[in-house]
Amino acid sequence: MQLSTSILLTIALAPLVGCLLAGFLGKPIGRAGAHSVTILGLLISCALSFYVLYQITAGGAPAYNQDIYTWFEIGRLHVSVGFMVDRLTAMMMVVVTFVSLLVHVYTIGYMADDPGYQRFFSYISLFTFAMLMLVMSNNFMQLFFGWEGVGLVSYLLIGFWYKRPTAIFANLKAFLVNRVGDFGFLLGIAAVLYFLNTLDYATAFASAPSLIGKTLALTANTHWDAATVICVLLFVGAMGKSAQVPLHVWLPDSMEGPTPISALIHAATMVTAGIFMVARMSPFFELSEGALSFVMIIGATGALFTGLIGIVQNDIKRVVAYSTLSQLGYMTVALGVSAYAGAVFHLMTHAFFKALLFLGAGSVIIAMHHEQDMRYMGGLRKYMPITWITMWIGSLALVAIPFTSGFYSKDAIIEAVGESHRWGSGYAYVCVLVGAFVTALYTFRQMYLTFHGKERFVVVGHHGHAHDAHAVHHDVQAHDGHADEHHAPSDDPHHAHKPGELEHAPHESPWVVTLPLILLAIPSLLVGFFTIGPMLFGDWFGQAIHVEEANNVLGELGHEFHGAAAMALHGFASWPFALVALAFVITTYIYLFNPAMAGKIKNALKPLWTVLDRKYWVDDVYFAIFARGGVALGRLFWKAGDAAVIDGAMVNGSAGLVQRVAGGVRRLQSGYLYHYAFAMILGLILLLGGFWVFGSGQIGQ
Amino acid sequence: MIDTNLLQLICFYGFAAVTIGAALAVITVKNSVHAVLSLVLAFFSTACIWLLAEAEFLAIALIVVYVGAVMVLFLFVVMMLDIKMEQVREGFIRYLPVGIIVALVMLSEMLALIGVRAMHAHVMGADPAAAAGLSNTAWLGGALYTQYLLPFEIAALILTVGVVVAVALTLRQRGDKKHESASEQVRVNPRDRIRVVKMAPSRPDEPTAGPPQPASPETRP
Amino acid sequence: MITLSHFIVLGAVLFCIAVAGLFINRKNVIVLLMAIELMLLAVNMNFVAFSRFLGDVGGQVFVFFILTVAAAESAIGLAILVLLFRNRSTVNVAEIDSMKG
Amino acid sequence: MFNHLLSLLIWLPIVGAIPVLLAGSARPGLARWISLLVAVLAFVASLFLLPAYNAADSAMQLTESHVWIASLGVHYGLAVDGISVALILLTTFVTILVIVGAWEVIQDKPHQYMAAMLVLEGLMIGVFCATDALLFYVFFEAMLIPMFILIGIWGGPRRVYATLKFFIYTFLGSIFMLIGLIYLYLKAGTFDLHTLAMLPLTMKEQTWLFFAFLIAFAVKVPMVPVHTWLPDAHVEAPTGGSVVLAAVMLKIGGYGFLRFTLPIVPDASEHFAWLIIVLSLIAVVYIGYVALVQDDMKKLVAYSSVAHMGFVTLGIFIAFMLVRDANNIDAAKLGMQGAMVQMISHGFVSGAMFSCIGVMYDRLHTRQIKDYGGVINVMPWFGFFYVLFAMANSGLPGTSGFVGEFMVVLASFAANPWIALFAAFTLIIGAAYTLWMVKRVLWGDVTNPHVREMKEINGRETFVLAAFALAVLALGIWPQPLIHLMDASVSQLVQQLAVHKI
Repeated sequence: MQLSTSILLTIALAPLVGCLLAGFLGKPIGRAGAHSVTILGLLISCALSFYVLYQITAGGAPAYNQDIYTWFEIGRLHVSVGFMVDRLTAMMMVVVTFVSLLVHVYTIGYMADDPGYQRFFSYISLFTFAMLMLVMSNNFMQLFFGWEGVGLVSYLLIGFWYKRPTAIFANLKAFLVNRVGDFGFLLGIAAVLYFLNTLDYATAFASAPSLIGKTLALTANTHWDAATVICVLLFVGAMGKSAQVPLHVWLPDSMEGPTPISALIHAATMVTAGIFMVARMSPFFELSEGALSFVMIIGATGALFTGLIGIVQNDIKRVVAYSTLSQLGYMTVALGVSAYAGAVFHLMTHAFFKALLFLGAGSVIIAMHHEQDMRYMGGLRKYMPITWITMWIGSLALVAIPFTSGFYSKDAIIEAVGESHRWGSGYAYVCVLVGAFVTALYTFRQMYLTFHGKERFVVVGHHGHAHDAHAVHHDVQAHDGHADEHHAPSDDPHHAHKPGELEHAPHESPWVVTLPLILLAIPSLLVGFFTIGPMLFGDWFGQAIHVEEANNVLGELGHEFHGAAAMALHGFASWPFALVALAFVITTYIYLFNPAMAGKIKNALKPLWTVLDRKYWVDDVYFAIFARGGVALGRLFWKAGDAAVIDGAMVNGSAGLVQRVAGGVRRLQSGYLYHYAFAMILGLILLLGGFWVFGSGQIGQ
Repeated sequence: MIDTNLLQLICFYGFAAVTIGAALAVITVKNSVHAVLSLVLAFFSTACIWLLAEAEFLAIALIVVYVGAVMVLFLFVVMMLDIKMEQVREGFIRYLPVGIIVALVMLSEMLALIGVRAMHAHVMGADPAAAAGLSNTAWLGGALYTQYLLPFEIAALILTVGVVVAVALTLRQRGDKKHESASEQVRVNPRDRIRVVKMAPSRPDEPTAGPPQPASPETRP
Repeated sequence: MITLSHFIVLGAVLFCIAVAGLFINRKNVIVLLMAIELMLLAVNMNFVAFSRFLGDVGGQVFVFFILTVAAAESAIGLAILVLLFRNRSTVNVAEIDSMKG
Repeated sequence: MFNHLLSLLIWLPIVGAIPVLLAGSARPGLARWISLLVAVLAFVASLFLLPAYNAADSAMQLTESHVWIASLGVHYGLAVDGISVALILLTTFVTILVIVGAWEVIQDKPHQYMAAMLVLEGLMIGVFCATDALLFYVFFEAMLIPMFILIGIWGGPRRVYATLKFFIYTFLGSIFMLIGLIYLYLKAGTFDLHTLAMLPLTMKEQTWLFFAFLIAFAVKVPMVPVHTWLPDAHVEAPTGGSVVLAAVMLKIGGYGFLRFTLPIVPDASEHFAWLIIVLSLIAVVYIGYVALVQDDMKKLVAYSSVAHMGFVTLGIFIAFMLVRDANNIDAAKLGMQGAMVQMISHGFVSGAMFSCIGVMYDRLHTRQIKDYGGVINVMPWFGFFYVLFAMANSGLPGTSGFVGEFMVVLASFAANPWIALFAAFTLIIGAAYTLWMVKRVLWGDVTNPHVREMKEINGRETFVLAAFALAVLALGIWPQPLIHLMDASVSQLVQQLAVHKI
């Protein structure tokens, strides 16, 4: 049965309608109205997405690919807005709408007393619309539309609390870094158009083999392989959106936004757009060994080194953010070894468990009255059991304990990297292995700091100050010189207290918060077990993902695959699990039994700690070169170029010259008639002389 | 018998010599009155030369208009104004060489350009007016009143404007002199001058409120 | 026999005398005006001569207009002169410099 | 029925300015209503162009021609093609918004302000219709007068400097064009543009003419390095003046390139296309950096106009490389269309940006970025529009700002990847300067107590901004109608490029 256009349109537009209603009629319909219409829109969208997935998978519906309307048409170039829905798209649609729906519900609780309630719902619905346009697109133009659209909403949401200087700094930074990626992406699209004369996916993919042998002359003597150029440029876009090294700097800062969007945008969906895009472009990437190596090395670097930073973070959301960076690195590595299905599979499982972790962190943050620093938490498990359990589930999935969904996807990636023979795969393998260890370190550390151990906060209530709160505060100041940047001045009433002081004891969050946690915990545990067979090894994606036979590492792995349970059992005996176990032992000892140990280790490894704490100085260098340097360059251009040379020397200079000449000539105007008469006569003499000398002869002749 | 041509040539040279001499006198003599009179002489002899060229009307016009009107005007002004000659003649000697050099340079240039020899070829032929069977005046007048009628009218207008401007420029109102203003005389209104006042009849023996009224001052012209 | 060049040369000589007059009498406005009249006379001389030699009435008509304009001009010039003398008590050109830039 | 539509469009606003003037300063309300009526009538009349104009036909249409100066063979010749129709619609649309925008803002001699605006509208429409070079020139120059008045009377403190700079700059440019036109007239014996386009010219002649036209239009566009009049003029101009200047007058430069440079001197244009391309790229990158550090909002937007207009010239002149060197007609059309769409889009976006700045200026009487901060706290609806237009200015897909840049970048990649690289740099720098301004003006907490007293936009301002917003979004979401309107004319132009004239 063919999918109907109206269903797909409804899926895409229902969130948009919700967004417009909540945004423009926010006042009249009120808070309840705003969340009702947006959730209704999402509910429709999500239900229909499941229906579409069902139709495509089990209902035997063929892949859908149709144009809706012509965007523009010039000569033979036809660019339109349309949908292409195959299994990859359908899966993405389900992930996007499902997570988005849960986040909508969760927001009711999280943003309950925020003045920008309706605005927030409007934004996240708009985001869902843009993301759906991105994944459902059947051409590059619309892809770029969705691509930038999600960037816009990300910008708006990071800066949601626009009074915080850090938030509006972070959103500008996020947008600009993303723009650097989009810069490459746009050039990639231009390259596709140049070589293939189309922006339509189906046509472009069909003619992708014609790229072989084509080159692009960037200088007179260098000829670049066409496919490599296209893929590297497109991947630059993915690097921006999916926060790959070296364009990863925006993602940790984006945690300035409210937690629901950290879960939705900066963990589950938007940041995975790059992964989705590369998987979608697999027909191109398969043509270029070089580009894939590039992708793999970038991804591997991100997987390990951003994870390392996560170990030293104290902000609960930042730990999860760096873990997201690291996991995005895993997905990218998978793309790099041509295990596109593995990347997308990890994308899906990651969407569930990472959204779960973020929402769990959000729940903790609500309980702690918007305190995000883990050093003031501890022992929360008895106050908020549901959050505690669900977050442990998410964490286990993240560290890839066998049988959890994270295990299946991540282990498959590690195995695939091990199988690959691509240039640089050795480096990548080491990175992903060590990365697994690092992941376990920061994850367990985070869980222990948050939910276990002693309570490091004080409930002051109406009893006045407690002395040890001061002590803790000073301790923090001494240890963390730039703690202030996490505590932006704000007139949010929750921030009126000193860090570590609470007015009420923490308590479990309301059902609208815990329900999404539970609903996300289930797929985090189970989805991998049930889907790994078809998705990774069963050619479930079919035509949607194209892998050359020579590169098919998943196919290789598939020969050894004997069911999900067997794989999990085998997983207990593998290197990654051993590393995770080691990490578990270390962190348990340090954070549960010997808390003083952490400080000692930190002091012992001070230089290393500094490197990680300063995030390898990447932010500082970027800020110095691009932000300050850009402004300095602009000022130089303006003052030296525009003001001095063009205006000063050329424009006003010529005006000044005229003035000086006129001033000189003015002196000739003595006002004496006989001077003028003399000038006339002199002129006459010269004229006559000129005729005489240069003229054609005597007049009479 | 003397050749007509030769006679004409002799006359020409004679008049030309007088003209040049008079012109030199105009620019050199100390006394302005003498200068004006020299200019009159120059004009007069020029008129004679024009007669040689059979431009009779213009020759007469030159004498009548210039000598008769303009030069008299000059003379009038020169005599009316009390000009201190010492002052205005200072620098005369100083600029004399410059003037002579400039004049000579210009003259030589002009002559060179004119090509005196080439001009010699143009011998004075028959009078075109006579060829047309007309007198010079009729010939000129015919052109003036037909082909050049519009410029002629404009010239008349220019002269009128010149007269008006000359008068307007020199006319001045002096506060210390009495003069009558025609426009104010015309604009006068009887009510400004006289007012008829009706008064109740009264007898001298009746007691009055105030002192006896003199004749009403308003009735005075 | 009178030729065209006689007239032209006479005109040129008159003109140059007038120019010299402008130079050596640079302070006396009256003489300056008279020098200008002399220049006009020189020009008229040429017109008359060419008119006569080319048989074209235009030259003489032009002389007529020049006479007209010159008359108007000298009338106004003299009026200005009178006005000037009345206000400044001098005809010295060196003292008339209010046009100075 | 449509025989004299173009004349009507030109003269209706100009004649309509007379009753506005007659209403006088004593009855400002009447003057405003009359001018609005005239502007709306002109807009309605311009809408008739759409049915009257046959977009499938590439020829000039709705032709009117009367002998104007017989002895010089000058005609009062009017006609339109798709490009003109689009620009005329832009003009009439923007004029309404400018008049509504100035409603209560202009208190000093409002009738004269409105009348000047209407006259300006008529003259600009005349420029877009003229098919006779001398008539074009007359409109082109006459246009300066109302703008000169607008800036000179209702401008800011340095308006005299700004007006003089504006006037002399543009006048200097157009004088060279006049010389070029006179040469062409002596050569061809007519000022008819169609005939001039057919005139064979040697390379030497073409080179001289090319530079004569270049100076005129480069100043108008404006291109680097003759752009410095624009920031000054914008800063000193009243809001309406800025809007018209940015939205329509700059387009006349681009339009001039299409009407004069390309058809009359194609070979010289090809020979010097590299120069224009380099200047355009300098405009994008260099001006982007200059815009980044501006302290004055209007200056910033003015510089961003220069950068955006760089895409127009880029799109027009890469067409030469594509047609003649690469023989890639489709890409050439893409680039040319991109340039056209960019012109229209920039009309909306820059007009809207200047209107936004005007709204803030009316409340706080300063344009310095540092005086603002946290405006969103007190003016949320205004903030919505401001962010929307800022996004359009930084070329976000879905807004009109994206379409033109997208097309030009795609086309320039086909010409040379390096050109595309520099052009695409606008994605970064454009977003940087625009959003940094948004950050400093809109976001943040209120620090200046005067900002706290700013009032939310009223119905009139909302109408203006919403009209711009609808245009920006409509063009961004569905550009095909506009592209279809201009398609035949652009194809015709591109085909003309291929013909050598030597």
